[in-house]
Order: sequence, then structure tokens, then C-alpha cells
Amino acid sequence: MKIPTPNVDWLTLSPELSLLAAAAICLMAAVLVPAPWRRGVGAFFAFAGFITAGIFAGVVFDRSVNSTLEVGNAIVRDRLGAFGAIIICGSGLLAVFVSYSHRMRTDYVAEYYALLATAGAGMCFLLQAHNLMTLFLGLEWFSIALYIICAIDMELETSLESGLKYLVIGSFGSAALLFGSALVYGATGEIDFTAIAAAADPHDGLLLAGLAMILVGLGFKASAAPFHQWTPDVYEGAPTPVTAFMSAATKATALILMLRVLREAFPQEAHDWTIVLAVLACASLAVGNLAALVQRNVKRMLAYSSISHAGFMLIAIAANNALGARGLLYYLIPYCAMSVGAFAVVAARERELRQPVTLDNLAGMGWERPFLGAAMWIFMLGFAGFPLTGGFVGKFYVFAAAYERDWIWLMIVGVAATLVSLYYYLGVVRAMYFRSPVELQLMPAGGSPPREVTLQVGVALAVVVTVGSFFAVQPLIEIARKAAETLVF
Amino acid sequence: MLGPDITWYLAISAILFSIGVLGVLLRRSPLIVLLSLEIMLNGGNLALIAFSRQTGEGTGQVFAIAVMAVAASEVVVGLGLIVAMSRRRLPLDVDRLRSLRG
Amino acid sequence: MGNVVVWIVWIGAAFGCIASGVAVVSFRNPFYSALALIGNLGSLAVLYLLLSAEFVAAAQVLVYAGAVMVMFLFVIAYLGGEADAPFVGRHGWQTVGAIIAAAAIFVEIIVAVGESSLSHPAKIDASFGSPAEIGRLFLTDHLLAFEVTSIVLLAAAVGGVVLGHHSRRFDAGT
Amino acid sequence: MNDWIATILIFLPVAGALACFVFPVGGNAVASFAVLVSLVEVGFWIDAVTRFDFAHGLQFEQQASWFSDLNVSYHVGMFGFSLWLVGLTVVVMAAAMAYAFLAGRERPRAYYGLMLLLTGAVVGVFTAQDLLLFYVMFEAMLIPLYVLLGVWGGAGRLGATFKFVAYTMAGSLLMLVSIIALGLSQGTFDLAQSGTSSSNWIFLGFAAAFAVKAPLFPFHGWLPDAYREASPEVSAVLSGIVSKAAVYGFLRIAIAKFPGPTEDFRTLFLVLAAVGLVYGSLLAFRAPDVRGVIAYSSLAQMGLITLGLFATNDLGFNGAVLQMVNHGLISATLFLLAGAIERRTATGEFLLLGGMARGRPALATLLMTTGVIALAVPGSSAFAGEFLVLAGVFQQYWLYAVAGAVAIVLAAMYMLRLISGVLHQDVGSAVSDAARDLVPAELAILVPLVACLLALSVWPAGISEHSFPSTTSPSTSAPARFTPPRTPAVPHGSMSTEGGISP
Amino acid sequence: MIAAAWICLLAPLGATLVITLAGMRISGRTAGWIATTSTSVSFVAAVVAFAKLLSENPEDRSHLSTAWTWLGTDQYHFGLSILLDPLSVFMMLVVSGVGSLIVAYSIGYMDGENEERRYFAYMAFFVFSMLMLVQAGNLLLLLVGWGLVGLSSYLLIGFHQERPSAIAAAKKAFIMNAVGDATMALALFLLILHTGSLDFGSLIAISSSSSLVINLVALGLLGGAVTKSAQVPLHTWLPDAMEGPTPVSALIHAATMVTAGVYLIARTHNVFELAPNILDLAAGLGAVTLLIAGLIALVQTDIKRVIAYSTMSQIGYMFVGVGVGAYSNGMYHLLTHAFFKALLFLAAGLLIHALAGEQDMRKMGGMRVLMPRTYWLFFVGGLALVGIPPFAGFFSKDPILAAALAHGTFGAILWVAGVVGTFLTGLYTFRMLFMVFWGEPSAYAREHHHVGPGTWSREGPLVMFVPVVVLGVLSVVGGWIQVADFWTPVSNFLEVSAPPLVTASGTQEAISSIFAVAFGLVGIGVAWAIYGARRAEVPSAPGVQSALEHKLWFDWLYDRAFYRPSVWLARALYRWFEQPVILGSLREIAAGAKESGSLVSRLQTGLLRVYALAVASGLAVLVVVFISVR
Repeated sequence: MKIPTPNVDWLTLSPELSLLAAAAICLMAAVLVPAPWRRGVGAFFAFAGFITAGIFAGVVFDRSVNSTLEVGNAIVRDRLGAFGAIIICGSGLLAVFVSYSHRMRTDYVAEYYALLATAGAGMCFLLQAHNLMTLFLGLEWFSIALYIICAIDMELETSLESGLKYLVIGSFGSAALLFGSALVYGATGEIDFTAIAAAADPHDGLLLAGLAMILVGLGFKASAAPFHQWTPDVYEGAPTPVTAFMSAATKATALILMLRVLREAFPQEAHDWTIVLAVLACASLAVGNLAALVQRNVKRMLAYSSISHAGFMLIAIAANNALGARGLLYYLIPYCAMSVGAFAVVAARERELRQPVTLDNLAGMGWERPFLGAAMWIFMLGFAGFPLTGGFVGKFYVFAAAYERDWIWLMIVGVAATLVSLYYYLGVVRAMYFRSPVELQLMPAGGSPPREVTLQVGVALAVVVTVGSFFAVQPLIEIARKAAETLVF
Repeated sequence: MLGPDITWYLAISAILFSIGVLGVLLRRSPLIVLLSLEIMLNGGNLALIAFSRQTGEGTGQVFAIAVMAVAASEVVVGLGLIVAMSRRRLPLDVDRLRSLRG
Repeated sequence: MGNVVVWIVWIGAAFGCIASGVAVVSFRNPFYSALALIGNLGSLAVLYLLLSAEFVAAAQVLVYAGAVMVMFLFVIAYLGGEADAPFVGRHGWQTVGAIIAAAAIFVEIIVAVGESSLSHPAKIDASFGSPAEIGRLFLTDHLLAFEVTSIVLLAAAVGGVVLGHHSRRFDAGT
Repeated sequence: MNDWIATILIFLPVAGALACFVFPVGGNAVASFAVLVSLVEVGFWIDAVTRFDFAHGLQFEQQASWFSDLNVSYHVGMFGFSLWLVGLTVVVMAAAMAYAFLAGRERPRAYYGLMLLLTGAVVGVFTAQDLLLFYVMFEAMLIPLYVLLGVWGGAGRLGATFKFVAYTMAGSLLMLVSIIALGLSQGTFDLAQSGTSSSNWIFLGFAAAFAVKAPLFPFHGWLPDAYREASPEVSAVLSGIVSKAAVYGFLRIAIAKFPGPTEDFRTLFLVLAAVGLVYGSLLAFRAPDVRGVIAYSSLAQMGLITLGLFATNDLGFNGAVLQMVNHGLISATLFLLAGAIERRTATGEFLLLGGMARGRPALATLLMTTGVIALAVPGSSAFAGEFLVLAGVFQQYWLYAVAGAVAIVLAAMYMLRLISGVLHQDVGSAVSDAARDLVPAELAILVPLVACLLALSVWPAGISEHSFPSTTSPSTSAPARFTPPRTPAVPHGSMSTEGGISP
Repeated sequence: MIAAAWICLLAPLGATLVITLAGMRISGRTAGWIATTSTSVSFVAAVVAFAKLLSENPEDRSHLSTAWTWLGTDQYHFGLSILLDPLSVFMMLVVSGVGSLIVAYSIGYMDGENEERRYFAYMAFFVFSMLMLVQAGNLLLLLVGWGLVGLSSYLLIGFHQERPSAIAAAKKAFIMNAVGDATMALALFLLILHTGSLDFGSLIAISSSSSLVINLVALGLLGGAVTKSAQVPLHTWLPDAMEGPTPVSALIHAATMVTAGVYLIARTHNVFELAPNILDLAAGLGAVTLLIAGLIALVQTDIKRVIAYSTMSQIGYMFVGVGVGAYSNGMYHLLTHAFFKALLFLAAGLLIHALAGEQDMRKMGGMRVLMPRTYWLFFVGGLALVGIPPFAGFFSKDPILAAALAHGTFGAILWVAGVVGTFLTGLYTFRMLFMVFWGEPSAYAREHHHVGPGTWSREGPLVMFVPVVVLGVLSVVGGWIQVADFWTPVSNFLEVSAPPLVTASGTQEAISSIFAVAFGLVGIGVAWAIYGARRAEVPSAPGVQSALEHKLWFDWLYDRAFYRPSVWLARALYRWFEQPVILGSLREIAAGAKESGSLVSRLQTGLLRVYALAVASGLAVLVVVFISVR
């Protein structure tokens, strides 16, 4: 029997394949390379993998003016996916820089990089998903990789705890997503996004219930309230470079995916999901910001801040217009850089102090480590949406999208949330600069800090992106616009 | 279709899903939580296969098989975690995993 | 006649399914729970057969109930007494909430299904659900899903190795 | 259309700031570098003044697209009034930095870098001709201020900083909402190209931001703490120029772009301003320390300026602009003097001060001169400004001017209390003989400021007649012409503008 | 001529700047000479201007010169302009003339003071301000001068800045004058609104406005005039102002500044004539003031305060004069008053200087013996003040009374008050004279009367004494330049600027003169009986005496009605509004936010099952929403 296998467009898959190749090399390195070299080899190939994947994604972006379905219509080759892949590769790249300095151990280090690359590949794949099955598989692909690297610092109780929590709640969300997919499949008989949109009866209860469950699954990944509760625990417990990667890449993936799924598969149900997303956005903003107010642990605080940013970006999706779409895509660029950068600084401080970073032991850091301090300052300002960082333009776009949707109340909520957020973002600056360690009688960890060139390079790159995206709005928004053109509004 | 209307199959699937939810929400042993997650996934699988039968095309079944693989993966990772925890003499009780909170 | 047999089988499978499911979440000992899950998977396989999904049913029994659950049982056995865990949480409201939530989800799905106008099942030919058909789908339309599944499994395997590896450095008691 | 002067004025200090941050040099070197940059900045401003054509509106324009997606551009340019406020900024910043040099600040590289950054941001606010650029600069001011207040402030700086940021950001975020609404509804964010709007809530968003930043009563909760806890030169900058950014916003955006809402809400703002004027004066009268008096008098002065702006007539606008410059110079000088006093006595409390005039003629002369100008003694530039403002608002409703008149008396009361409390009567317990007179370096900073005030007193029309383009003069291009909406000033129409007085 | 006027205006300002900038590099005496020279230059310039003006046709004697637009907008322009007309030249002469005499006197008086330089800078600045006031070409500049004289007055009253009473008096003077400035400013706003100009020439344009507007404008201007000229009820600052050095009292609080109100009314007579009620009010206030001040002066023991009250009283006469429309009479009295009041103050200054700063008359006595020349000069001043012919006061005061008599019924009342006032004047003036100079020298006087080094005589250095003599001469001959009804060059000169509303008949002049002189003499007689010859006891009326000693409780009233309530209000606002509401609200909001934050944070229990429950509940709710909202 001759089976007509589908044509495989290798270029479409090139980012994933580069990363998988990198992962494979790392895995082999874990076995073949002598232990002392594993760290370097693993990091180098992960680095190379992310670079190559990013370049390929750029090529895909360049060559995919029109979106085409590939490999049996399972995935789509379009600029949205490529854009997402670039962001993920960028985050991954930064995460590798952070990891290299942070992960000094040799056991499982190659596996670590392999899994990091695998997770990146999964995300890239997920962003190309064009049916419910690839959606589910892609989601699980990167989730499983992440579960593992969350728990990879097994000597730390918190790392294991975070891994287990992530696994259980993540699987719970996946199960909901799966059941929702099944219901949608049942209601329309299709799993392909565009086919679902074509076949859907927007008033079908089954379809809507399925949509609700899919939203739960996606909202979980984006850590939107009330599906956010894993976030602080996992972010705090996971190794900091992993947290950095997760907070940037996972969120980017989940939000772009949400945009794609909702726009491609459920455009007719927009009257429902826009409202629901707006409410979820408000809930996320409220929960994230309020809880962050009282945090002392910086990682945890940043975790809550990522929840609130999920709220901001959900506003862009809820706005359901082209402005919101490109606003979201633009927002992700500085957001990911700031996020990785901020966690990178935390990682540096963590290594210096050998204990979890709190607002108290950040004291004086701004003066002791001028570069990291200034960078953290910039990241915090970016999170808070101050000008001179891309975070400002991102928020500007998000609010503009809400205005275009005539949801002024949503703008006001966003504004109020921003206001609250200032307290804790600037609280970090306050902790770093306004108090001196002398005042607090804090004992420094002793000795000169290890030279962390790669980490500093990573932080510097993040700063460049954070600040650069403010000045280079035009080219970036143009890219975002092209990427968002995939979706029809 | 053999047996009753698809609705009944879906009812079974919904019950399974709910039982799985209950298990996750109620049980403190991570092992049983993992098992409950399996039940949830199986509820989804049943729905997929029922719908596949309903529409008469095999996608749902393929989906179900993929889900099985994924479920297996989750179990592997979950069990690995549990083993690692027990090695660390951590309590196998999700209610006592509270060092991360607030 | 055949119909009656089918009905009996269906009812038996459905009942077995639900009962074993309940058993999984209610046994105190995870070992029994795991065994109950095997029963659950078996009953499900029967239902799959009734839905003309022979290959899935087979896979269910072989892979799932066979391989996966055996691994489960091994781990439970390995953990021994540690695997025992208290039944439910301390907080009453949590239990109540859990039951309400689960019941709500159930009712909602039922309502959604009931409201939906599910047409009559499609006519199917004999090859539906056969290994050949599934294999064809895996190699054509869902080639990528097939490949990805393998990657997921591979990643999980690596995870299993990493997490389950016996490392002296961080073992308890050292 | 393409004149670099505005851009230079914005980015020269920014470049200086980056240089401060990057090059590891010693404290004195960096301080002198910063002062030098600020003086060069003053030089560029003088160049701008000499080239400015006061008969016309917007000049020194430069425009470059920032993101054409939403028609946002980097568009800078200056009106007559912007020019004066930019001048105020560069002069006060130069004085502030020179003062800091003198007083000595820890971590000088960070300090002077931030001060220079602040200079650029404030100049940016006054020159921005694009809504979003305006907002960017408006917020960019906050970043250095936050640190300047939080790091180099007094003991209560943390609370003061928090209040300052919370208040101002609450306002400016509402402004962001309004900017988005206005920009999207107009299709462009360019201030020169966009038309007017009649939306009340957009107007209120802007007004909220400016009311908080100025601050207007009752949004001044941040003011007393911030002005007390900041180091003197930062207080000088805060009350001298940052507050002007807010009232400038009223003029350039809230009033210019929203003639209808301005009309509708005029009474509200006039009442708030008048209440603030009297309220601030009363509280200044009871404030127990030098800075408290200056702080609350700033509140009162902001009320006065707002009165002028919302009079929305020729007299009011010109008076407000004049008063902005006046108050900027006055409060900067007073805060620097307060700093000089605090450096000598380690306190600003009237209970512990007194009798400093004896043996300290320079201090006494400068404080007395600035003080009497601050209380708007007739003949001073502050009097000129107040006169125009009140004459303008009188045309709206007489009661506002009466409130202003009451405030004149109260101003005399609190300012004389300050002067006497520091200079006169028995020598305070904190005043020792070791507290010397102002040293030449301090004089070199303060005398130019006072000289500016005296020069303005001689010719206040230099500003009040050169802030807005003459309504009769031809204009080069339509968007280059911004004249705030004017209401007929004289009901009878029998007014003669010359009256035989002018040559 | 205009150049002379500008020189006149700017010379003292130049002196101020020179003295200030020179600082410690010049001696106090040099500073004194610089100031004296500059004021003398002013005087010479004023004389030149006066001569030039005289040489012109009376109709053409008005010159406006604008240096530049001082304050302006697109529609309004207020020039930095000076007006040279008879009225202003008249005032320029008075101010610069008397000013230069007094500044010269100060060189001696202030000799050895700690901060002479500051003093002379202030003095020169005052002369500049006063000249600015009188030369102002429009109301805005007039207000500028108005405020600046208030400022210099403040500075000079508080010259002894270590004395709390001096500082308090200075502040009081300034703040009360600020009230007057404020009412004037309000009047100016009205004028701008209704005429669009502040030019004196266009004041008449106000006539087209409603009478309410005109009355309000006039009232506002009158407020300024009343405050500056220390008329009831805004007079309380003047007696306290005697805390300043005596030459200051002579120059500012007797000769020039306090009479500015009179000048203002004469200058803006166009407005006042359109508001006759307000003009009557001015006259009425003048009458009340002259009586009240005369009464209070009776019980004062401080020599300078007595003279201060007499100043108020005399300005009351001037107000009556301009109030009934006899502008030139009022102005003429202003001139003579400047002479004899400055004389009295400077003579008192000689006394005080000789007695080491003592001002209490009860500690003096018998000074005739110790300082005979001073006594005679004082005596001349006293007679001029009371208005005994042929001294200056007689020729200037009686026409005012005559004009009042010509003003109808209201005028008659004013006239009665004026005549009674003459009696009081005689009484308090000679009470002071007898108390100070007659009798035996008191122990205190003997003890403290010292002869300073380098003095010309027992009475003071030459530089002090010469100006007093000059003023003494002027107090005699100053009255001879105008004899009502017969020879009126002053009135003729001034009438171009301010034509009078009333003209007294010869009969009225005669009646006024007779009554005034008679009452004055009676007053002197009573004073002689009680204080000179000690033939009679001081009439005992404890209630009245107490009332007068408390200055009719004006200060008390203002304290209770204005000062304390505003202090109370300021405190109450701070305590009950600023602190809890404005400063506290953010704290409350922040605490609330943190509270809810910790609530959310508490929900984050760390319990896996709770998280799952949240997801499940969210799922349930979401599905319900989706199914129900279609």
C-alpha cells in the first residue's frame, strides 16, 4: 500500500529542528564528554541552537508573506509563529547566558541545556500549531521539559516542590484543555483551527463549553488569574535561570497562542471571550499587583508582577482588534527582555549572597554593583511602564487598543493597576539604592563576587532590548504588524 | 454505533473527568493525584473517541493515542519527582509541601 | 439479541469504569488505587471497542494498563510505606468546594452536551478504527503529531533519568 | 522647520549625564563638568533667545517620525512662553548643580548625572510638540527626581518619595489615558497638527495630572514632605521648575486643546485655585520652619498661576507665564537660601533661628530681597505677574481677585514671618558665631538668580509681552500658530490699548 | 526738563545701589554723604524741573515720558513712565527737599550706629520710592511707588532688627499697608476692566460705567489712601512705627509718605468727583481721625508718639481739605506740615539723641535749660502746628476749614470738627512742650544728657542742627507763599492738575481763621495751666483716660477680629484638614492596598489542592459564563 506521506517543508520546522539538534548534541555530550567540559559544551550548543533557531525563524518570517499550511495542515508557516519563535529564541539565548553563570554544577548540566533547548523547540512548535492536537502536543512538549528543569536542582526542597506543583497543576490545566478540545472537536467535527471557525455554530453550548475549557488551559499557561496560583510558587522555587526563561518564553508563547487560537478558531465567539478575557485581565491585574505589594522575596514579587503583566497583555487580546494584536506582539519584546534581565540580576545577587534574594538583602546593591543595579533599575522602570523603556510603549499600545475597543473602563483598571505596581517596582529601586547596607547592618557575602561575564552580557542585551525597543518603535511595530497580519480582524 | 447514544458515552466521560477532578482536589498523596490526573485525561480520551465515532473519521482516535503517550510522559516525570522527593525524605503529602507560599 | 449483549457489555463497562474511578480516588493505599486504575483503563478499553476504536482499545490495554501502570506499581512498591498518605485535606470547606466544583463541571458538561444538537452517528466502514487506518492517519495527516509524541516521550524519559537517578550527593541521610 | 536648538537643549544634558555615568572620574571633576554643561546649556538658550522671533508662534521646530503607526513623532519646538520656561529651567538647574557642587554630594557621578538627565527631561517637557513625547518627558522627569529625592534626601525621604511618586503617577497615568484618547480620536499625536476636542473626560484626565503635579489644592498631599525632605537644591528644582511643567501643561494642552471643557470647568478650577491660594497662604503662615513656609507658599503660588491660566484671557495668560518664571526663580532662590541656612545651623525651625542678620549682611540682603519679591511687593516682578493674573481673573469674576487680594495680605504675613524668624530679633539657639555669612561661592550662585529677578522687576514686559505671538502679526504657517483661545476682555469694547502711555 | 525729572527719580536709587554694592568698603559716614548728595541732586533736579515748568503756559504743564513698557500684554500696555505736572513737581520738591535735609540730619543722628550703611541705603531707597510714587505716570506705577514706600517704611521701622518691638511694628505697618495696596489693586482691576487703561488721563473714561463701579473704584483708592495716611480705621500702624529711628519718623511718618493719601486723592480726583459719596467719606474719615488722634495724643507719654498722633490729626485736616474738593489747600497743608512736622520730629530727635535714646516725656523736663536752641526750634514748630499766625500752619490749615465751611451742611460738621481739633492740637502740643522743656531738669535728664564727641554744641552735631534750623525757618516763612484770598500762587500752580470744587468766600476764611486761632490759643492756654504753670490738675475721667490710653481699643479689636482668627484658622486647617485629610488620605489608601494585598497573599496558601480548586472553580464559572452568555 502506497501511503502518500505529506510534503514536509523543512524550513518551517527549521527552528524546532535546530533546537532539537542542539538538544541532541547536549544529550550526547552528557554521555560522551568528560564531566568538567559538559557545562561549557552544553551551554555552547544550547547557545548555538537558540541562535540558529532564531536566524531560521527570521528567515521564515522573511519568506512567509502569506501563511501556508504545512505537513498535513498540522502546522502553519506564517509570520506570527516566526515572530513568536524569534522572541522565544531571544529569551532562550538570554536564559543560556544567565544559566551559564548560575549553573556551576556539572551534574545534569548538559541535560539541563538539552531540556532548555527542547522546551524552546516545543514553544516554537506550539506557536505554529494549527490544530487542536498539535496544540495539545506542543503544550505538553514544552511543559514536560519545563517540569523537569524546574525540579532539576534536586538538592533544594523548593525546587522539587515547585516541580511537583507545576506538574500537577499543569497537568490539571492540560486535562481541561484536552477535554475542551474534545468538546470542540465534537461540536464541529474538526480540529483544524480554520475549519473549526468555518464549521462552528457560535451558539452551540458544546462548542462554548469547549472554548471555555481551552481558555482555562491557555490562561493557565499565561498565568492569568484565577489560574495563576502556581506561578509564584513555581517561579520562586525553580532555579532562577529557569524562572527567567519561563516567565518570558512561556508567557509569550501562551499569549501569542491565545491570540492565534481565539482569532483563528473562534472569531465568531468573540462576543463571549472578549468580555471573559477582559474580566480575567482585571482579575490578574488586581491579584498580581495587590499580592506583589506585600512580597519580600524578589523572585516571588516578580512572579506576581508577571501575573499582572499577563493581565495587561490580556487586555490587548480582549480588545480583539489589529491594534491590540500588534500591541501585544510589541509588548512581548521588551517584556521578555525585562523579565529575563530582572531574574538574571536576581540570579547574580543570589549567587553572591547564597540565599534567596529579598528586598532587605538587595540593600545597597545599586552602589556595590553599579551595572547590575542600573540594569535592574531599568527593568523595574520598564515593568512599571515608564518612558525610556519599551514597557511604556507596550502599555501605551495596550491601552490604545482598549480605547479603540471603547473599553475605557478597562484602560482605567489598567491605569490603576499600573499605579499600584509602582509601589513594588520602585520598592526594588528603593531597596537597592535608598538604603545602604551600613544602615541595615547587613553582612555581605564576603569576597569579591565571581566574574559573571556571560550573565552581564545577558543583562546588557536585555537592557539594550528594553531601552532600544523604546526608541526603535517604528521598526519593531512594523514587524509586529506584519506578524499580526496573519490574523484577520 | 454500538450501545447507547453518544450522549451516554459523553456522560461517562464527564463523570470520569469529574472524578479525576475530585481526586486531584481531595487527595493528599501525590501518587493518587497523579492517578486522578490520568483519569481526567482518560475522560477526555473517551470523549474524543466517542466524537470520533460520531463524526466517523479517525482524527479523534489519533488524538487519543497521542494523549496516551503524553499521559505516559507525565506519569514518568511525576513519578520521577516523587521518587526524588522520597529520596530527600520529603513528605509525600501535598498538603505539607508548603515551603513556597504567600 | 446482539443488541442486548452490547447493552449489557456497555452497562458493565460503564459501571466498571465509574466504580473503578471512584475506587482510585477513594482507596487509602495508592497501591490499590493503581490497581483500580488498571481496572478503569480496562473498562475504558471495552467502551473504546464499542465505539469501533479497536486500535486504541488495544493500545490502551497494552501500553497504558500494561506498561505505564506497571511502572506505577513498581514505584509504589519502591516507596513502600512512604506512599501512604492521609485521605483528604484538613479543611472542610476544601472538601465541600471540591465536590461542588466537580459536580458543577459535570453538570455543565452534561448541559452543554444535552443542549447541543448532536446529529446521528455517521456511517462508518469496517476499516474505521483499524490499526491500518490509524497508521495511515499517523503517516499522512498527523505525521507531525506522531513525531512530536516521540519527542515528548523522549523528553520525559530524559526527565525520568535525571529525576530518578540515584545520586549520592543529595541523597537523604548523607 | 529644522532647527537643532531645541534638540540640543534637550540632549546636551542627557549626553552629559551619560558621560557622568560612564566615565569614572573624581567628585570634583564630575561636578565641575556638570556645572560646565549646565552653563553651556544656558549659553545655547541665550542663543535661542537672540534668534527667536517674538512676533510669531511656534519656532525652532524639528520633527522626525517616531512611529508612524499611530502618527507619533519626535516633534520639538518653542513658543515664546516655552522659551522663557526653558530659560528658567537651564538657569535654575545650573544654580542647583553649582549649589550641590558647593555643598558636596555623595556619589557625585550618579548625582550629577541624574541632575543633568532631569535638565534634559524638563526642557523636553517645555519643548515637546507631540503628545506622547510630552508624556515621555513628563514621566522622564520623575525618574531622576525619584532617586534624587530618595537617595540624597533627609531622614524622612522614603515616605516623602513614596508620596511624591504615588501622587504624581496617579495623575500622569490618567493623563496617559487622555493622551491615548485624544491622539487616537484626532488621528495624530502631534500637538501642532491636532485640532481641539470637546470631550470633558479627556480634559479632566489631563487636568488631573497637571493638578497633582503642580500641585493644586487639594492634590498637594505630597508637597510638604517632598519639599522638606529633599536636599535644598532638589527642592529648588522641584518647586522652581518641575511644578512649572504642570502649569505649562495646563496652558499648552488642557486649555489650548479643550476650549469647550475649559469653559465648562473653569469655575471648578478657578475655585480650586483660589481656595488653594488662600489655603496655602494660611498654612504657610503657621508652618514652623523655613522650608514649610516656602512649600506652602509654592502651593499658593500655583493656585495663583492657575487662576491666571483659567482666566483664559490676555492678561491672565501673560501674567501666568510671567508668574511661572518669577515663582521659579523665587522659590529656587529661597530654597537655596534655606539650604545655606540649614548648612550653617543644621535646622530650619524658626524656634531655633533668629538674629542672623547681624554680621551676615550678604545673607540678610539676599534673603530680604528675595523675600520681599516673593511677597510681591509692588514693583517686583512677582507683583507684575500677580497684578496681571488678578486683573485677568477679575474679568471672570471679581471674587477670585478678592481672594487674590486676601492672599496678598497673607503673603506679606508669612513672608515677613520667615524673614524675621531667620534674620531678626534675638539670636536663635541654633545660630552660633561659627555660622558665617554667605561665602563668595554661594554668592556666585545666588546673586545671579536674584539679579534675574531684579532684571525682571525692571522689565516684566520682557516676558509678558513676549510670550504669545501678537494676534495681529502674520504667521508663517497655520500649525505654527498657537494662540490660546481668548475671551473678549472688555465688555464695553471701548478699551483703548495705548491710552497715551506707550511711546 | 524730563531729563531733570528722571535724574530726580533715579539719583537716590543710584545711591542705594552704590551703598549696597560697596558694602563694607565704605564707611557709614561716606554712605551718609552719598545718600545726602543723591537726594540733594534730586532736589536740584526737581527745582530745575519746577523752574522749567513755571516757564511754560499753565495749560501745557503736563509732560509724560515713557522709558519703556514696564508691564504689558498683547492688549494692554503699562509704561514705565513719569508724569511731570504741577502736582508731581510740587511733591517732588517736598520729598526731595525735606528728604535731603533729613538724610543730612541722619548723618549725625546715626553716627556710631552699628549698621549705618544699611540705614542710608534704605533712606535713599525710600526717597526713590516716594519720588516714584509722586512722579508715576500711571496708576500702576503709582501703586509700585506706593508699595515700595511701604517696603522702605517696613525696612526702616525695623531698622533695629534685634528689637522685637521694632520688628513687630515694622511687620504691622507693612501688613496693614498691604491691605491698602490690595484694595487699590482691586480698584485698578476694575479700572482695567472698564476703561482698559490705568493712565491718569483716561480716568475720566470711568464716567461711562455704572455708579456702583465708580464708587467701588473710588473706595478702593480711598482704602489705599486711608491706610497709607493712617486714617481711622486703618491707622494703628503709625504710632507703632515710631519704633524706627527718629529721622525716619520725620521723613516717612510725618513729612512725606503718610501724606501720600492726600496726593492720591488729588491725583485721582476725576474718579472721586464722580463718586461724591466716597469723597465725603474721605473727608468724614479725616475729621474723625483728626479728633480721635488729637484725643489720644493727650494721654501719650512717648514724645514721638505724641507727634505721630498729631501727624494723623494733621493728615485728617488734609483729608478734610481734599475731601471737600479743596485739593490745593490740602496739598498746601501737606507742604507746610512737612516743614513743621519734620522740624518737630528732628527737634525731638535732638532731644532723644542727647538723652541716649530716651523717649518718655515723664523722664524729661527742664530741657529748656539744657538745650535752649532746641527748645526754641521746638516752640516754633509747636506754634506752626497749632496754626498760630504768622507761622506756616496758620496759612495752610485755615483755608481748609474755610473750604469745609463752603461745602454745605456736611462741610459745616467738618468745620466744627476741625475747629475742635485745633483746640486739641494746641492742648497736646503744648502739653508736650511744657512737659519736656519746662520745669526743673529731671534727674534722668541730668544724668543722661551727654555731649557726644565732636559735637558742635550741647545740642547736637552741626550736621544735625543745621537741617533743623532750616526747617525752623521754613516753618515760619513757608506759610507766607500763600495767603488765602490775597495771594495764591500755590493754588494757581496746582489748579491745573486738580481744579478745586469749592471756593471759600472771604467771610468764610475770616470766620475760620478767627475760630481756629482762638481755639488753638485756648488749647495752649489750658496746656499752660495744667502742665506749664501747673495751676490746674489734670481733669480726672478714668473711663475716658483708659479708653484713650488703650487707643480706643482699635489694636485690641484688630487682634481679635483679624489676627487671632487667621492664626486660629491656619492652625485649625492644619490640624483638622491638612493633616488628616490631605496628608493622611494617601496613607490610608496605601494601607488599604497593602491590606488587600496581604489578603490575596494569604489565599496563596502553598496548598496544591487549593490551587487546583481555584482552577477548577474558575473552569466551572467560565463554562457557566460561556454557556449562559451567548
